[in-house]
Amino acid sequence: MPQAIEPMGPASTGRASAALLPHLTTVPRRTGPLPALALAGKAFWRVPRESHYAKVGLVIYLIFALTAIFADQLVNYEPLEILFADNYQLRRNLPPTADHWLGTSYSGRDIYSQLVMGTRSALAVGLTAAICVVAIGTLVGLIAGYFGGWIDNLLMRLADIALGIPFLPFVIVLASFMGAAQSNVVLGIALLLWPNSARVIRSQVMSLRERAFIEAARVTGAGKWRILFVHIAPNVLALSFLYTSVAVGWAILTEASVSFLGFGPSDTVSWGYMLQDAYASQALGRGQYNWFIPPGLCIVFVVMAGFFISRGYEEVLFPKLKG
Amino acid sequence: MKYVMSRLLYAILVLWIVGTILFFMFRLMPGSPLAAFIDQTTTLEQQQALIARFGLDKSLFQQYTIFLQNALQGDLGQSFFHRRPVTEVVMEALPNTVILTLSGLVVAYIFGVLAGAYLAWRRGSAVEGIGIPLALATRAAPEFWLGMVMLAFFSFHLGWFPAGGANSVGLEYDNEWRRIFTVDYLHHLILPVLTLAIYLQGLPLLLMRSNMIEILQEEFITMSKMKGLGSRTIVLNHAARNAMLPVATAFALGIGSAIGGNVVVETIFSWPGIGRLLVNAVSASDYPLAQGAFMIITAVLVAMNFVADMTYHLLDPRIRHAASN
Amino acid sequence: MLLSVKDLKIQYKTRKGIVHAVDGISFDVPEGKVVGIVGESGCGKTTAVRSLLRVMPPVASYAGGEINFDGSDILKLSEREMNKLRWRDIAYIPQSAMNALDPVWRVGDQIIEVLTKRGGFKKAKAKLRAEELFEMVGLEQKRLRDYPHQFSGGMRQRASIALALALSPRLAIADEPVTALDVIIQRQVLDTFSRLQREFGLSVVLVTHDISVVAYVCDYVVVMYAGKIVEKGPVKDVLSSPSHAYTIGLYNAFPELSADEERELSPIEGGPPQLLNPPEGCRFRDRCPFAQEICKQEPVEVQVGPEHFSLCHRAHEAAEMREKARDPAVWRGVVTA
Amino acid sequence: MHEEILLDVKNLSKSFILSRSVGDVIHGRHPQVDAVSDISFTLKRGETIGVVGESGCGKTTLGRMLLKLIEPTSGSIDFGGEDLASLDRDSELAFRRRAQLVFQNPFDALNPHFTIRRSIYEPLVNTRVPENQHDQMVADVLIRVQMDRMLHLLDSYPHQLSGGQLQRVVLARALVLNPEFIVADEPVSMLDVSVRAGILNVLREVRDTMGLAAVFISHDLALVRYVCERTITMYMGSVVEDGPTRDVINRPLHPYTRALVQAVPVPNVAQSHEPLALTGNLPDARNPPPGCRFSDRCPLAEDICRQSRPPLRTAEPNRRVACFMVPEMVAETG
Repeated sequence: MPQAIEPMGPASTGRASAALLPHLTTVPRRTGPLPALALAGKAFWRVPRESHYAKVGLVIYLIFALTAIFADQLVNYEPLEILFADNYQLRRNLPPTADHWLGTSYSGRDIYSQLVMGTRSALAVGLTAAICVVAIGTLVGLIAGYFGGWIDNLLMRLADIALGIPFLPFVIVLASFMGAAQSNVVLGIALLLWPNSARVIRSQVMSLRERAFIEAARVTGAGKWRILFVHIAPNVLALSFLYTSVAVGWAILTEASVSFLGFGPSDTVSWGYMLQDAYASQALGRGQYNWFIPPGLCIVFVVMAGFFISRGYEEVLFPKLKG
Repeated sequence: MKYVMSRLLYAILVLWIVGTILFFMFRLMPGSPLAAFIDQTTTLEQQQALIARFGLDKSLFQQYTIFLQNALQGDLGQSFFHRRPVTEVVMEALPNTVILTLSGLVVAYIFGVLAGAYLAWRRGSAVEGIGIPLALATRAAPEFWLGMVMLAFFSFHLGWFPAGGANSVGLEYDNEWRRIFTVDYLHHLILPVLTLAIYLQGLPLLLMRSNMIEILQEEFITMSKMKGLGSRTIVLNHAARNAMLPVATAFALGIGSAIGGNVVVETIFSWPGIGRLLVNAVSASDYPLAQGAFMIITAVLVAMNFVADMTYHLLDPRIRHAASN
Repeated sequence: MLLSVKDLKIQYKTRKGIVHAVDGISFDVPEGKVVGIVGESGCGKTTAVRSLLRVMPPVASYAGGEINFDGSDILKLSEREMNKLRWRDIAYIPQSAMNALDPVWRVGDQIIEVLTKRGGFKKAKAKLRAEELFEMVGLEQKRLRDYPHQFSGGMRQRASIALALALSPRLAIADEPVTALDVIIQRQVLDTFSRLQREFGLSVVLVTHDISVVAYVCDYVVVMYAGKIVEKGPVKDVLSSPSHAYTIGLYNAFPELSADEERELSPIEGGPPQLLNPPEGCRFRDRCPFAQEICKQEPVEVQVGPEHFSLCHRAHEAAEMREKARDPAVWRGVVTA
Repeated sequence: MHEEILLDVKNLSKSFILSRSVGDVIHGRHPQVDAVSDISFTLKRGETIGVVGESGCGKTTLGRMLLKLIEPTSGSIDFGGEDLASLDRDSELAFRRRAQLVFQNPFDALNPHFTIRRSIYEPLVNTRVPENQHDQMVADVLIRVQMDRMLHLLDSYPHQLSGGQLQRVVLARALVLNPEFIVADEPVSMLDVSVRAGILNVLREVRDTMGLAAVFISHDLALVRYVCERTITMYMGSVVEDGPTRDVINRPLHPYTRALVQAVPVPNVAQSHEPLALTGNLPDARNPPPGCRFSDRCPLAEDICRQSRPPLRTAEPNRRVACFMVPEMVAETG
């Protein structure tokens, strides 16, 4: 505790404050937005300890991420390679065996290898699309919410238009005309799915803007941009993270649907492609559960993991919204 | 009132802009729309005739004005594939989609609201521990995969339901309504509706639950307990009524997005709806039909977004008064 | 004696452990009298009064003591029997009626609901009674059709009073009913409330943090600090001769309009102890300028006047404490933490 | 005691335009609320003025306009010789160093992501005060707000502090730039009574040691009496009385101020209980009564009160009042 300081009086502040100085100069002054990011970082790790949802979600993500990274080592066969038995017969529709853990498809391809490679394309599409969507959404939300007026009006009308376009049909048309490539799916998602996160972030920014500490920043001379990026943006960080983990799920679902409808790329293996292949080759009729159940389950787990993470972080970071 | 007018204006504006985007998208996209019909065999004259017939020789702007005039009178051009007016083809498919979507949504929302309220009331119990992950799982499952599993199990494996289509082959009906109100149609409808319902019930369930939980912690609920009101009265007359507002809005939004979204369900069950029509039209590059189907889906989506806006605005007295005075 | 609370204990289960929000309080509410409960945030006054209706959040639980209402201990009643009492005998007036009224119901309907569902009124008779209640509290009848958000602050509090008096209860519990109101509206609502209180011989437990409101409306006052009652008695005695260091401190910290001489206010330094594991002995000890060794032991209630009690080891030296406490320097430097 | 005028407010008004309902459109009405209408007063260097009134009377809007946080609809504010409306970027920064705001809600006035230390340094960073002076200025202000014994709090976050401690930090942040003028908007209304006195004493201390001019906004007359030498009472956007605090409280001239003083309860049992000398409740701000805005509730209202608005005129040496009926009053109460 600081040593006894004489009672307060105008003349004595000089001496008294001199005694105080060491306490101030020793500690480095952090004035940029970094501390807010550091705080966000701390929160990121603290949450899993407190919420089961977040823990489970992150574990599932980890498993799939590792599978995607080491896919090449994990596969038994080349996913698209057409395999023949010793007697030059096509290995068609084999049930799960030691060679083919999940059996083979109608066109004699190893289902397990396709499943593993599918992880890579799913996460690739999922993450890139999610990051695009949330980046646009956060930016639009920040600008519309903070500046208001005609900018807000314009951006929100743009959001109305994007919400007015039926999502899946648009992606289908996009894919069919611009060529069946995953990048088109990501483009479709980025173009149409940003309004949801934009609106939520905009309303949070508008409520933040009314907060007293923002007015305090203004009255203490902070410029418009400093207030936006140092005071408002860090507070919005948590919310855009929640949206990213959910957006990954939506992107994967969309990619699967597009591939299923036959507008996905035929050169890269994806879970949607596998399901489309199964459906087209009457796998349902033949009851080949080993062919069309696993890819579906993988999609469910990855997307659910995203929902779990967002729910877990929401419960800890926004307690009053305890859903 | 002013709010209603301005939102209506915006809705029409959005519809017009989306129509325009759509129009140019179909024309400016790489890959000529007529590619599917022009191959080595067709002679030059035939090509000219085809282009002229579909008005592709006029300037882009002229095509656009014609398109607008026709659209306003409900004429969306000729379908390449069906050789019939697009509107006619689309109108045949629309009832199937509407019935499928509405029945799916109604089943989903009734189940979702009841289950959500129940989970909110049994907060912190074991039921919740299973309920929420299950609800999240249904939202995480792709619709078409759910359809595949249902088809494989109930139709092929157990044979309880037909494997697709809306009516058994060979049955004749003299008019549209007779076709729909038959047991056979219903028998075809069950699996697709069930699939749609399983997929769609996640949203109302989670929404109702979180609303109920939030409202059950409100001061006026504690006040109701102090008034000695029974828990049934409190839950139904007070908590549920407040919690229903966002759910009603979600229902309207649900209709809009479902009509656009159940393209996959219609495809998997080969249900002759507008979604499947669009997919087939796009893969067959029959772009007038694709464009027409797309426009109808968009119109319904924009209309439903407007309706959702209105339901929230009219149902909640706080907002109704704020906007009008 | 209409209500007599004996050694009531209430605790909250929190993640960090058990919080003893109310730790053995006893006070009485004579028939037709207004008893004010004064205390600062976190002293347990709201928990205490809400427990009288046995409506508590799931994490809260009774940990001892009795609440004798009209002779019988309501803690021993079954839920059904207790529910009979609610609103028919004991009613509640909230601090801010804005969130105490259902936002999507008309205010009139909420009164009629209580009348029909709990008071056995028929629909038509209930409507008449609602109009009569609004008349009584000074609100126009046409207001019955409006929604809560269309009421101003003062009108909402009047509507809450009307709601509370619907079934002519014998005891009304008011939790800071006028705190959120402006001075003039506060005075008008208080006047209406005390007129009706006298007219119906209503017993009232009034929770507030403002001792001038206590002086204006109450017959008795109970001063709460950190879950305990530190002083209680008739208002004129407690205000004229406060006998607990905290009450004295509260009085000196209170800016007064009518004080003629230039008296400097003296704050009570530090803050109330956390109630997770409260310090043993007198809980005001660390902030009290008159604390001595003896204060480390659990204080016992000392009678300092007819119906006037203080939970202070030095209650008998109250006069001397009051004199010393007038000098602000006494209060400065007490807390070093 | 103070001579040079620091703040000169001339005919200041602020009205907020409301969204027009269809009814308004039909009748050609442009509904607006005159939050502040035609207020003029001067404030000398080192003088503390209390602004008292019920919620909705415009006192907060007035406070925000004095600090250039809200643009007035008409009228001008002259601060230290410069018209606030015409400040360019640099002179506005200089103005920020000279005028600061103390907030009402300490729990909301500090950025939850900033440590206490960083919040106090923020004004120095924003107004580009040379870095080498920062530590000295912060040390001085910590002494001034008596936080010298709370240094352990500097590195904690706002949610770890009590209301009283937070309000001291808010005060420190407002005073760290050694301003000449502060607006305190209900600085203690969110605090417990026992803690309020601490903040009020710091405000009085700072008023005397720093020669600070201050506008102290409150709905509680007792607080204003304790801190301010001079008091203005406001009703529905305009000033109804202005004078030395002691006189305004002991001998209020305007009927509204009389009702305000009479309505305040005091902590002694023998206080009077006779009903207030005014009727009805606050009219709707969207269409105030014509003429004097208090006319529909005033016990002394005559026809003239209902037709024209009473000007704020000097009824006694440095006491102004906006009421036609006042001269009879002065004679009557002597």
